[in-house]
Amino acid sequence: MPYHYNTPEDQAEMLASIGAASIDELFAPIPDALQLKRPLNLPPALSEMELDQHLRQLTALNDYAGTKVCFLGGGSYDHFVPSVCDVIGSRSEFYTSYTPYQAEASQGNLQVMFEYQSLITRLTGLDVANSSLYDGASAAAEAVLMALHAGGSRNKVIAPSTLHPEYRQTIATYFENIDAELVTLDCPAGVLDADALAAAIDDKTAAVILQQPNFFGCIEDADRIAAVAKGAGALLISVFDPISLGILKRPADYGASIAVAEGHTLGTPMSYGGPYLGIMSCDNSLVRRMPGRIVGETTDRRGKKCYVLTMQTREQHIRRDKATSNVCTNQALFAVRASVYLAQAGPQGLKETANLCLQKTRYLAEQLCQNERFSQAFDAPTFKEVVIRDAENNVDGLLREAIDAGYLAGLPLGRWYPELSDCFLVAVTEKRTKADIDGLVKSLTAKSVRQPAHV
Amino acid sequence: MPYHYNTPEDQAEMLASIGAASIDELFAPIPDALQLKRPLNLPPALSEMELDQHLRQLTALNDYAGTKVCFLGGGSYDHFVPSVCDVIGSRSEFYTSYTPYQAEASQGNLQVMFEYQSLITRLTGLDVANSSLYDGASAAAEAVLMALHAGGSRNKVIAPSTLHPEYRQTIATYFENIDAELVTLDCPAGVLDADALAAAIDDKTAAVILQQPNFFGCIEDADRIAAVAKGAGALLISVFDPISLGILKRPADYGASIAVAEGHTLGTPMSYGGPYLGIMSCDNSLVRRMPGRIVGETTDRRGKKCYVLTMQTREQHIRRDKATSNVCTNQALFAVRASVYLAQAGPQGLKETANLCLQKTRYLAEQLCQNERFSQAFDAPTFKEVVIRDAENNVDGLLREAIDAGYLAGLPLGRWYPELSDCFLVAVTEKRTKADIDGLVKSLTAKSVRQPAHV
Amino acid sequence: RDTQLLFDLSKPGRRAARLPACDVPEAAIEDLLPAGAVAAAPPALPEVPEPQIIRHYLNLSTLNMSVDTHFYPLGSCTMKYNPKRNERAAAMPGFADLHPLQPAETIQGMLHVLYEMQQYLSEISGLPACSLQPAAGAHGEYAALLVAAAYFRDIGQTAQRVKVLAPDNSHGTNPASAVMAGFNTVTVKTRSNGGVDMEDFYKKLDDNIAVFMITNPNTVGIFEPNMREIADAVHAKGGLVYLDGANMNAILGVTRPGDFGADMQHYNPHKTFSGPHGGGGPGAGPICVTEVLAKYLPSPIVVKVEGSGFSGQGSGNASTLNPEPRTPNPQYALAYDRPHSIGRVRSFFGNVGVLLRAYCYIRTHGPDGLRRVSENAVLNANYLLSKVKHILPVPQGDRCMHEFVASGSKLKAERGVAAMDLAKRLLDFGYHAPTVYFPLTVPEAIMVEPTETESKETLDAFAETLFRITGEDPELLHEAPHSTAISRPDEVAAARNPMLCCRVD
Amino acid sequence: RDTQLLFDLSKPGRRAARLPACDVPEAAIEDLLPAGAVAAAPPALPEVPEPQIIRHYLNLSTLNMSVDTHFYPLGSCTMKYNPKRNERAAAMPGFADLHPLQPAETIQGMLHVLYEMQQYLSEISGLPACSLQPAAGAHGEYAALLVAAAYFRDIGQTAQRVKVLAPDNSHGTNPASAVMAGFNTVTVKTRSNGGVDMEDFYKKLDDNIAVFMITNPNTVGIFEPNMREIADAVHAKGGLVYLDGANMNAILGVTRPGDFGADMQHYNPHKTFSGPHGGGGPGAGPICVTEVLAKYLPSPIVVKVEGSGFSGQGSGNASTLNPEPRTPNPQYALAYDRPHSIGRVRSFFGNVGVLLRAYCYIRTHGPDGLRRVSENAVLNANYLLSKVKHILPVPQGDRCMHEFVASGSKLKAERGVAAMDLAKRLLDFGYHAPTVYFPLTVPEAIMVEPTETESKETLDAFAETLFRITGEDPELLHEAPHSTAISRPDEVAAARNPMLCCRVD
Repeated sequence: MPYHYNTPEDQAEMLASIGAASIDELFAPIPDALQLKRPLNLPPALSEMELDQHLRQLTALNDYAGTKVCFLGGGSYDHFVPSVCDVIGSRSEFYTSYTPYQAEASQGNLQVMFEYQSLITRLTGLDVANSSLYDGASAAAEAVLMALHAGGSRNKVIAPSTLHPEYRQTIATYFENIDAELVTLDCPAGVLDADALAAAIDDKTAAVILQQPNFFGCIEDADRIAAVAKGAGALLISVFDPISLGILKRPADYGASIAVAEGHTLGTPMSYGGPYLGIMSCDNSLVRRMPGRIVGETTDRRGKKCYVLTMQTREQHIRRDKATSNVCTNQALFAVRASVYLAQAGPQGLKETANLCLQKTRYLAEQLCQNERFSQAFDAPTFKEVVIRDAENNVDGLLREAIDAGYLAGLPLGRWYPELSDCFLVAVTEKRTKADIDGLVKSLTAKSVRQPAHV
Repeated sequence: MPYHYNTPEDQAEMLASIGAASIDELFAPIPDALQLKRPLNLPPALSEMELDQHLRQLTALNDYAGTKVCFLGGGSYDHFVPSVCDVIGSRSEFYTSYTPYQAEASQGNLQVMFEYQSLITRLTGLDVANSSLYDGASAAAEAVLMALHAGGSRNKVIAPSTLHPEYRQTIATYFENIDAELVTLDCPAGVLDADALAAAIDDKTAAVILQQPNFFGCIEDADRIAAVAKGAGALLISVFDPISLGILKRPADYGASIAVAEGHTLGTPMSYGGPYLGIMSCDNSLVRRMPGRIVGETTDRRGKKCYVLTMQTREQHIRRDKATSNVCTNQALFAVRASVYLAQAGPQGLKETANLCLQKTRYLAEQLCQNERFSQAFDAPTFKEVVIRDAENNVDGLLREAIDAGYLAGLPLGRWYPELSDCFLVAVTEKRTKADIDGLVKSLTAKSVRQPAHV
Repeated sequence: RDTQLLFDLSKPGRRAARLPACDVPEAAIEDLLPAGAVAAAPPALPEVPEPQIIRHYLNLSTLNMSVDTHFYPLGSCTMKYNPKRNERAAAMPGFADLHPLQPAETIQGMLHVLYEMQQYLSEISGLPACSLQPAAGAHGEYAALLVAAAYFRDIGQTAQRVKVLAPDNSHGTNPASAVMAGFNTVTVKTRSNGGVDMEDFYKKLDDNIAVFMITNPNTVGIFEPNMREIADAVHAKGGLVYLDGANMNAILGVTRPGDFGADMQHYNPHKTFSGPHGGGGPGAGPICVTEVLAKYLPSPIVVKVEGSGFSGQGSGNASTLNPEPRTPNPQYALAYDRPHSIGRVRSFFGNVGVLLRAYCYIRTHGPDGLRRVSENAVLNANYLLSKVKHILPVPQGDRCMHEFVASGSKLKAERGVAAMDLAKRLLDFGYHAPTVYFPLTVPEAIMVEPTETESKETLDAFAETLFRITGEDPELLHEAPHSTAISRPDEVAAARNPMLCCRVD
Repeated sequence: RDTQLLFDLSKPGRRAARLPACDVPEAAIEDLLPAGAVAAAPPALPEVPEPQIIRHYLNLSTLNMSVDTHFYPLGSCTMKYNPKRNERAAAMPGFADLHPLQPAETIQGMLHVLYEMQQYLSEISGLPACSLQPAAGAHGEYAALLVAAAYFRDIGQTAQRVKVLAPDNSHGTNPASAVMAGFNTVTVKTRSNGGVDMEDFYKKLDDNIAVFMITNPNTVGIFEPNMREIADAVHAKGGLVYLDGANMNAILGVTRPGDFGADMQHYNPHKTFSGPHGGGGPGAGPICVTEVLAKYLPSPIVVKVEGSGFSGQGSGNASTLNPEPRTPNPQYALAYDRPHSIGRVRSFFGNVGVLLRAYCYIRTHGPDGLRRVSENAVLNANYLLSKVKHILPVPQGDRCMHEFVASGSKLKAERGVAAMDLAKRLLDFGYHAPTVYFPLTVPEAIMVEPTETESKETLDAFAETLFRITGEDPELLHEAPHSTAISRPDEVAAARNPMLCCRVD
């Protein structure tokens, strides 16, 4: 075994020191009847070279954003990952260290987490951030639980249908066995109607959760929605896109008390959906209800500034069944990557990235919708995603043909929105060139029998 | 610019400190007539993302040992590179440090080089090794120069035609303006005939240079050749294949006084031929004639064992025109990788790797030569390469078709050996599976009109 | 060493990233977006060129101890070596650049890995159904408890099954997860060897039991002596047994939770299967359950569509390049439509990157290799116990599984040296500290888990250092560590007056 | 920290690598190879498992200072930041896994890079022909001198052209290369500003001159004041001018060697174009020459076969995935058949990995960016000079190009502190030492090259530290460094009684 040291000679010496006759004897406390008397039914061991070849064979069975041009979004995006993120993210001292409970042996991790928290507050405009959660959806669920706890007897949470369907599903799962109700508001216009919200909200409503830009890429009227929520005494929870904040207002600017996000877009590849980075930030008033690890500044015995895990009395390893959450693990390594990403981007880089997404999405929508077959499903302005309606109602066939032409062209929406089964969601990141977009448009319109509207 | 710090404000402050009005003024010492008055004619700057995309487009124009099955050898081989080599080789403190002149700031590099030298002596059986040269060919040329210097008035060096043609070309270039003669002996049997050597050698011969296994993959009768060289008072220089030493005798075992090798096979990918690793090892008696950096053990002012660059009086930065060589740069980073490779292989791993090359080469030759069209050009046993003769004398066409079938099948030999223009050299490393070999054989024999001999 | 904050390195106008010019016709942002949505300026991120970013983070990294650089005998965390081949695998573009919502026919290689992982984890646990979705151990506990709740709802016992029992030495996540899943938690006492106090157990076991959560081997590194009896008693009362899989490293191929009575378990692949801990995460928390509970597992799971000619076993007999041809019909699919499922506990499929590394680990070891992992983990722990017991008493006795808990209470009483002092002093010798003060049931607990990837020489040197330290001047230990960048931070002040982010200048 | 040798970690039977079983029919080795060729046993390599290999090397690495972690103002070495995007590029399988003898039609992307590099280097130098083959700067010098020799042979002046002139402050490789190429070297004196002593120059310039080798900017960081006059004089005598390109970082896009009189030059891409130094290598040493000398360059070189539709300029207008289609006829070829060529100076094409990084660097900067590199390198050097001159005299005056040489002789005379003491003491403050005692023409020389990739703050802190050090107790400096793993190794003993490898146990 490449990772073991114990030679037969070593084993003999060690057993002698233990006073055992054999390794098997060490397992004697396990009743014989409970021991497995056969080898595990697993494939035989591979050498490193065989493993490598095996994995290459498997990846040859995958299409990916290096063999097909990727226009898929819906919460995971093909953004550019700068090389510095890989370099820092693969640094042994970051990726093979443990949770920084032992502060003296972990100042690197602790300072980086402190900086990460600071960077996130600069993104959100809110007072504090934790040092990360699992992903955007579970962060949203934790945010909702925070709001419920803060809301006393309020047990209702309102989410528009423009919130990511999988986020809503996750919240619903978290609600299953507790006294809480998730109310979903339909949004036929692709954005939440503030009046509809006003009609649905009441004094049992602990929170309104709003995705901005929303699942369809549309810009919500966050200011008005926040006003409605506030008017009813409910908290506004924002689900934001970190990249969008190069251009869009920060969650605090429109009145969110808690802001969560999927942060993989900050320097971590799509990786078939995980591990990802759950970002959470909130008002000072909510900090002691915030789940997950938090790093704070303090001084050491010599008076030197340093960093420690703090407010651990919120946490399960101290509070057990009185904890604010059961969250233990965070996604520190991706928080490191996100920090590096934000550092290399700077304000200007983030703005330029966001602008490229904005402009290219608009260009794609315009080009595609010159063909009669296609139209934008919603009027609202969009950021880096847009919902396209196929007048021929053949989304699956269209997308399948696009794959053959070299494009992962979009997500069919019928799975989550039966009323949108003739629609698909297209995402355009800064990585997509004009040639990519033109190619996609050409491919999608090639077999269209109808002619462009303006001809 | 992503790598610069000087903001306009900084520049102004700095110029003030300097007492200059502008950056241009700093270039005033360059006469105006000599200054370039136009921008360089180079393509405009690319962002990191554009660079990445540009390079992906370029690599899509390459076939390589990840898109075609590689059976090419001739001094560069598709051996497996274990992941640990990449990890250590990409460690910032190794790859972004300088030559370890400042011993206190470089003990990591110095100890690794000391260990590398030790590992190389264990491979060669010789007394000492330097800390690397550019590549196998220039190491061979440097070895020949060493032998000439050691040989006093002897000015002749004998090389069989079985020495890598590019190594012979390199030596010839090095000899062009000095009083030295390179004599090449033809080897119609694919190995050097000891009697032919005995006939050619004389008291002007400083050295015989022998590649083992030779360029054709054949095993030379190194013992006899060494005896002939020694009998004539000439040094034997061995050009060895590090991987082969898992099975074959070490250069010292057959009497070599200097041993050189191409070491990229120890943990560095083929990289279109460079940078590579020139290995050099020699007898104690020759150490002060050895070019390149050498690390030695010593103690520091507190008596602690440590390592330094030593015997620098051989070197150009001290000796200038009296130096043993002009070599300054070495290939330290690849010496690091080679050390890691040898450490992870261990004696058993090296032996198993060598054995796989041996067995698979034999299997390929047997399978291919079952078809009448193909035969082994030479009778001598081979290690991981074999020369195949095409009875139809259509090597170029054959190899071109093989590429279309997915194989980089071999090197045509006519370019270097007109008499072998109907032959090609096939290399089989441990990475090639039976399926690879069977596939190649099938592909090469598919269009053969003749039937297998044994049918 | 530089301990400036990232923000201290910023100067307006500096920058690392440069973006391409926009290659499509560009409109003003204000013309594309509603004025109310647009920020006046981008966020106040630091402005730092690339060289400084690299130097900043690399210098910070050297302030960490890590498995790659130090012995890290942190009990309960299984800080084993993180194989580099697994990192290479996870970085392969054919895995790393997959979008989570690609159609199944475009990700058959990925789904093969995930399907096989479901199979492997089931085989290792002896529990036939598996979900790879949970993102961490505690997330797996939570998901499994939701599965239990769904089961009890299905059989109409929701009102009755309100109690989750857990021993007092269990991980804090156990009770916390139970509460989140809507249960009440009841603590069961344990004895000095970490085993369940059977008297207390029977006292608290009644018809209201939903789930008994147990860590086995337990947190003092002992295989629960009454495991079978406990499981049978719980089952007799209609309850379910949950196995906290944190300590699976001790029993791979030796015994299986499903065989010793568990109905559900989670894995920590970042412990047992060598996933790197990443300074706190990511981990993963796949769960396995009995056939009865299978239909409640989170969705989606990977299913095999039909008999496949593609073995995927990576035999050396395959060509290194040409995979078996893509079949017209995909072999694997994602099952979403599972009406009894609890739903989902996060977005997308799961922590695939962690699972992929675990897949590599299992494939590298095979059945014999995995058993040898546990054999050597247990051998190393027992060997170190045999050395340490002469220095510090080990209340649990002379034997352990993969870890043991020594007690510093005698040392504290006699010399005034606390477990924490020992832990801090070890840092000065280049050892990460063991876990201290857990479990709470052992006074001045010092929990040591060497793992199988450490040498006898390292264990000998560690024991020798421990011996040396216990003889040192107590004052030296009270002020330890002495060689680290900082020493004994004021945690009380940090919590009392939280400074959680860098103030904007 | 572990300073055991790799060999100390070995125990028989341990191992990291596991090879696959042989999947073809296997014969006994003795049946396949002559008995006389086979070793009785494999070499006595150490036997070490993978975790220990990783820990050993990573711990050793932390004993190095490096550009990624420290300011490294090592004069004459241009220790600038090594961009990470370039490392990513070099690791791309489509470049890293190319065999050097693949047919040209299978490597058009690679040849594009190399062809363009030939063009770029020619444009930057103002010398129209280029060979990328030499493996290092000194190797380039040597190759270029062979080119000169071939030229003189061609015009029948071999017997006459025997002298290579080089200033006394030149790099040691210059005279060493000249001797290897068969020339005699003659040293020309320089003045205190590093410029050529014109009187001595004219004294030594005669009809026997083959090549005048000059570093410009020179090794004290001054642009040679009489460059044009020197070149004209050499040319008038029928000689050639060689430009040692070590200091190109000062003049990119500002002035070109071909324009100021050079006939040949080499580049150090690992200096000028940010290739990492790798602890001593690899580097590369491409050379550019005039049209007249082009035919003598080493073979092969890359040539364009025909007008190509493929621009390769990476405009954002290209699809990110679909390259322009492969054309039936390759655009680039390797020219081997060049009868006047000096042949080859190494195997295969050259140090392609280094050239590829340089390509990335040039493409990242473009024409404006490259000029800004030099502007900022010169600005940083002058700024640091303006700070340092108040602490240590800088004999060359108040201005420099990319580096300057201060003198510690006053400090030595007054306080007994040598340049070496200063250098060693700087290590204690986390700065790599400047180059000392080179060039020999400046007493107690301290040569500082900050490069453009350092911040004003770093330069300020460095100057401040230097100031602080010069005021310290001389004893403290004589014994410096104090904070490093070792201090002042005995180099004399090392050379007198060489211990060059670990004894076999």
